[in-house]
Amino acid sequence: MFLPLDQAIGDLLNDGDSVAFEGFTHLIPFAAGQETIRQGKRNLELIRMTPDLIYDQLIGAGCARRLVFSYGGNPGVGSLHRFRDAIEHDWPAPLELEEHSHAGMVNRYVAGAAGLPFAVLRGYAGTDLPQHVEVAEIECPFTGERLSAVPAIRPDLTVIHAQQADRRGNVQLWGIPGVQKEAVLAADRSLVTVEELVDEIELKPGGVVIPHWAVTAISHVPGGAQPSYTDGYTTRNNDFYREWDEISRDRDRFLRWLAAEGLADKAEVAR
Amino acid sequence: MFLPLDQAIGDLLNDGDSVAFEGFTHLIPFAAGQETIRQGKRNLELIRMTPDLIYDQLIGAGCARRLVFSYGGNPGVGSLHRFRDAIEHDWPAPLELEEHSHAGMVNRYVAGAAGLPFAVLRGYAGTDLPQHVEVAEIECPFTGERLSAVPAIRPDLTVIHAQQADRRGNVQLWGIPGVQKEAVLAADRSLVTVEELVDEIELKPGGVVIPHWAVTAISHVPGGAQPSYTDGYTTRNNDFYREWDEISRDRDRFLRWLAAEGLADKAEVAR
Amino acid sequence: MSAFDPAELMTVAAARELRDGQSVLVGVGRPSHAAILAKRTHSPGLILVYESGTIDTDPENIPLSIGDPELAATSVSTVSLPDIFNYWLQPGRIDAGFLGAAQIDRHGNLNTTVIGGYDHPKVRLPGAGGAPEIARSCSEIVVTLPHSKRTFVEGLDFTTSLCRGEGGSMAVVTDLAVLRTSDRHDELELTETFPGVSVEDVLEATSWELKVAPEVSTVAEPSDRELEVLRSLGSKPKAVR
Amino acid sequence: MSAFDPAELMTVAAARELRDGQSVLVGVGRPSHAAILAKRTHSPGLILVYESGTIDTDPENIPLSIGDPELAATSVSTVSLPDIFNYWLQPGRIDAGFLGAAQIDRHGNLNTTVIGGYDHPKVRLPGAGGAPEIARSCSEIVVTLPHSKRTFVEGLDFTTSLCRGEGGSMAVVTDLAVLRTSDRHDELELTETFPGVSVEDVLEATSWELKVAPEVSTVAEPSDRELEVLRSLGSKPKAVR
Repeated sequence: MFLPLDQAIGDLLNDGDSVAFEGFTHLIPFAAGQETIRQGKRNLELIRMTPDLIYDQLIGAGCARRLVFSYGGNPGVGSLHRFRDAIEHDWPAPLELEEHSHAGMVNRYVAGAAGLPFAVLRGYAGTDLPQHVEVAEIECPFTGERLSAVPAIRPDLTVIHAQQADRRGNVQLWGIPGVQKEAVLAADRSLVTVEELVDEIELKPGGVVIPHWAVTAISHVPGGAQPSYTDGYTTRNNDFYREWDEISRDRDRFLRWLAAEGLADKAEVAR
Repeated sequence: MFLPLDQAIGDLLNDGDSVAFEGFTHLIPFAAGQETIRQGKRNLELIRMTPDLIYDQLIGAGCARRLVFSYGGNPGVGSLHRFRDAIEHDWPAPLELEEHSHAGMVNRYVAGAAGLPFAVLRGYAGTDLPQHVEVAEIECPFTGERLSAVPAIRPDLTVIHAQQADRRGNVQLWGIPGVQKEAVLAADRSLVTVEELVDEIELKPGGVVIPHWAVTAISHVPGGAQPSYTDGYTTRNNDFYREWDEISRDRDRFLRWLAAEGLADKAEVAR
Repeated sequence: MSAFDPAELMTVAAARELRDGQSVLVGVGRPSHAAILAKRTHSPGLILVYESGTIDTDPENIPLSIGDPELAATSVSTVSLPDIFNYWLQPGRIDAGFLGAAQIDRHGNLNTTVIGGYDHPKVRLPGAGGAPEIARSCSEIVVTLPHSKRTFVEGLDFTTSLCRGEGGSMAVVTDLAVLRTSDRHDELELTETFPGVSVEDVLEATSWELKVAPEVSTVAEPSDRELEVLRSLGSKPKAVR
Repeated sequence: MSAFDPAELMTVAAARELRDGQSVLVGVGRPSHAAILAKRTHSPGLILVYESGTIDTDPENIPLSIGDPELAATSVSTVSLPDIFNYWLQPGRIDAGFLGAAQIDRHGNLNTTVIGGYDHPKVRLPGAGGAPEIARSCSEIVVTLPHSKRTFVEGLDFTTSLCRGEGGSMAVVTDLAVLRTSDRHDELELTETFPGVSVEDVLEATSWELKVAPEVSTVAEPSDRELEVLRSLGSKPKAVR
């Protein structure tokens, strides 16, 4: 279960898979996402509440066929330009959208983790979202009240970043926990990149443990959430989030960045 | 929001109310339950997954009209004799039952906490439970699969025991967390008895915090979970759990115990 | 009274919508400035909640992202996303919510999804995020957006979030005025103008025939204390957001 | 080979149903003894889960309640009840489950609710607890109960838990024999008898015409090691549970 990152992505992620790289504003698995670009994966269905820079990079590099999401912005900065370019101008390829609200996405993961085919929530009614995405009306069998139902998400693979794994493969994360536990449990396979390998997990305040038998593979990748951050290990590189606005605004500038980072060259993106 | 226990029970719990004293095998709010007997509350709808000794005492003392539950045993020991006597022989009064499975009760609390009228789960189908309790079949609008729906629980009052409250009324509990957070959030009013008042909550490993504005009242009751226990403060009195089997087996012996504990005399129980 | 710009008054006016003891769902940008300003001036007991799951937080610095480490470090409780959306937001446990928008209509419905058609839009906006559930769950909504015919439109290109209507209220704070929902009808009405702004100015910046309250007052200029605290927060929010 | 009583062999036989690396949902009483015995003998990698939310626990002492402090103290993770039921049990993430019962029928359905009618029963039993969801979610179920016509009945007074049937298996360990579900039909069949117990003895203690496997073997007596570990656990489970 302990694999180098390149082997883990190579083994667990196939072209055409649905894959969730989760982490809400914290613990975003950037290293795994960039390894995905480096390996030139294609036709992925990318699932993530907040695409953030990590999916801007994957989309711009031509890895994605479809995006399942609820908020596509660069937090506190502005637009995700590669995301916009794909939707507005089909560059580098058309991007199919499956677009929900946050509460919808959250509950879709919850249903997936719970082994249920759908989840119930209040929301969607009266908005234009249901015209573009699979949402159903459902009636409470006791009160007759009408609510919304959303289908479960079951990614082929979920990738998250966490602080620690122990020898047996138990994982611990703390700080803002987001929806990572649910995303891992909802998936067919899971990969966790971690800052640190420890002999045994010692529970931290706010610690969320994912027991070893719910995890497929673990890769030791210190700093694997940068430019996002890992509570207790690394800090958020706010400057890079701002800088990305410039890098990503222009196709050529973005392609140069991809090449400079050793992720992909221009010919590969256009492939 | 900080009240002595007798005042809190007096103010927050009315005859005829539905009330959940929650705590799954840990942090069972015995002191609050016994104060309820002492005040001679009547016609309560008692809600609790595992009635345990606390409801055996309340039922035997004549406080209950109705019981909403999923497992009525003395854990590791055997029967709850007052519970059995009420059901088998209407003593001291008939006891109406609303009987679910654990997963059903859990999800009923979850729905209550989430402001939803019902919850969906796999279960009940083919068992005899739905013949005696409100469970509905519900169809997944996406897959057509048939699942079970259970109505939300919304107690008038939820009572729990926790380790700590701070000056502002934020509550922290740790150890086996059960379904207490959900039970508090599902209720119209809530009372938390705590072992300790602290200046400020310091989050513990496994700590669950209930923010102050979701709590109606707090009573400082050290040892308030005995003979159950409070992780970090008191230990479980297993001997009393065994002894209860003898005390509760016989009506007179039970009545003598009630009187000796200063909870109620025989005339009051028969009232 | 110090000199100030309309963007500052917009933040100050938004802050004034909050009341002590309320819980408020905050986002980054102007909402964070307004909420923290309120907490440091008239509402020290304001409970700040970010949709990242940080409950009752008290950041020293303005966060860039709603998941900034400081929000978790200073929170009374940090919970998962299922918790924040299902146990806190959905049942109405959070009193007030801040929203922005690219377009608003006469009913207070909001668009944060696209300008133009949904497929190949002219401008692809970030999308819903938690806005639809904030709009329907919080009983008081404060919207901040710049006032122009481009933003105050006759018909939304996409309805992302619905104005809650009965049982709730909405205040729309722009760089010209404050508009509010009313019991008299289901449209926003102009209730306050910024100093130096006339009712006519506001009507002209609005695409539909804006209803005007029987009495329109003038928003008080920022006090020295408000400006001092606001400016101490740093990283000024953009006028247009 | 030391002397042993049938109650001990029952626990040992139940323990032998578990396999290394499996996760198992354990209750108090015989299930705890059997699971801890298995973990300390043939299956050191057995993952013990209690429905109180303690995951992968390794208690030194036999717990009286499923919420004993030691279970939480020695667990890798202690989660809430919504977590354990919705995220762990319901999706089938726990391989095996232990159940007891007052009555069992030929299909492996169980009654833990009432003896007699539901209203004013002759004996009011504890009720369902988590049994229905364990029975439907775990792919391998081990039932332990004493063998008699009173417990092995033609018709249940109340159907509390359903035998899962296809995709799952059930082993019923009594103080006389082991019965198992079979691919050949939807009834339990006798597959092993305890030493000194004949097939006839088992048929006579069963109310229905019990199916018998083509080959019936004899349960191996407890090894010295099994007895030694079992007896070291203390607080012997009752023969009848």
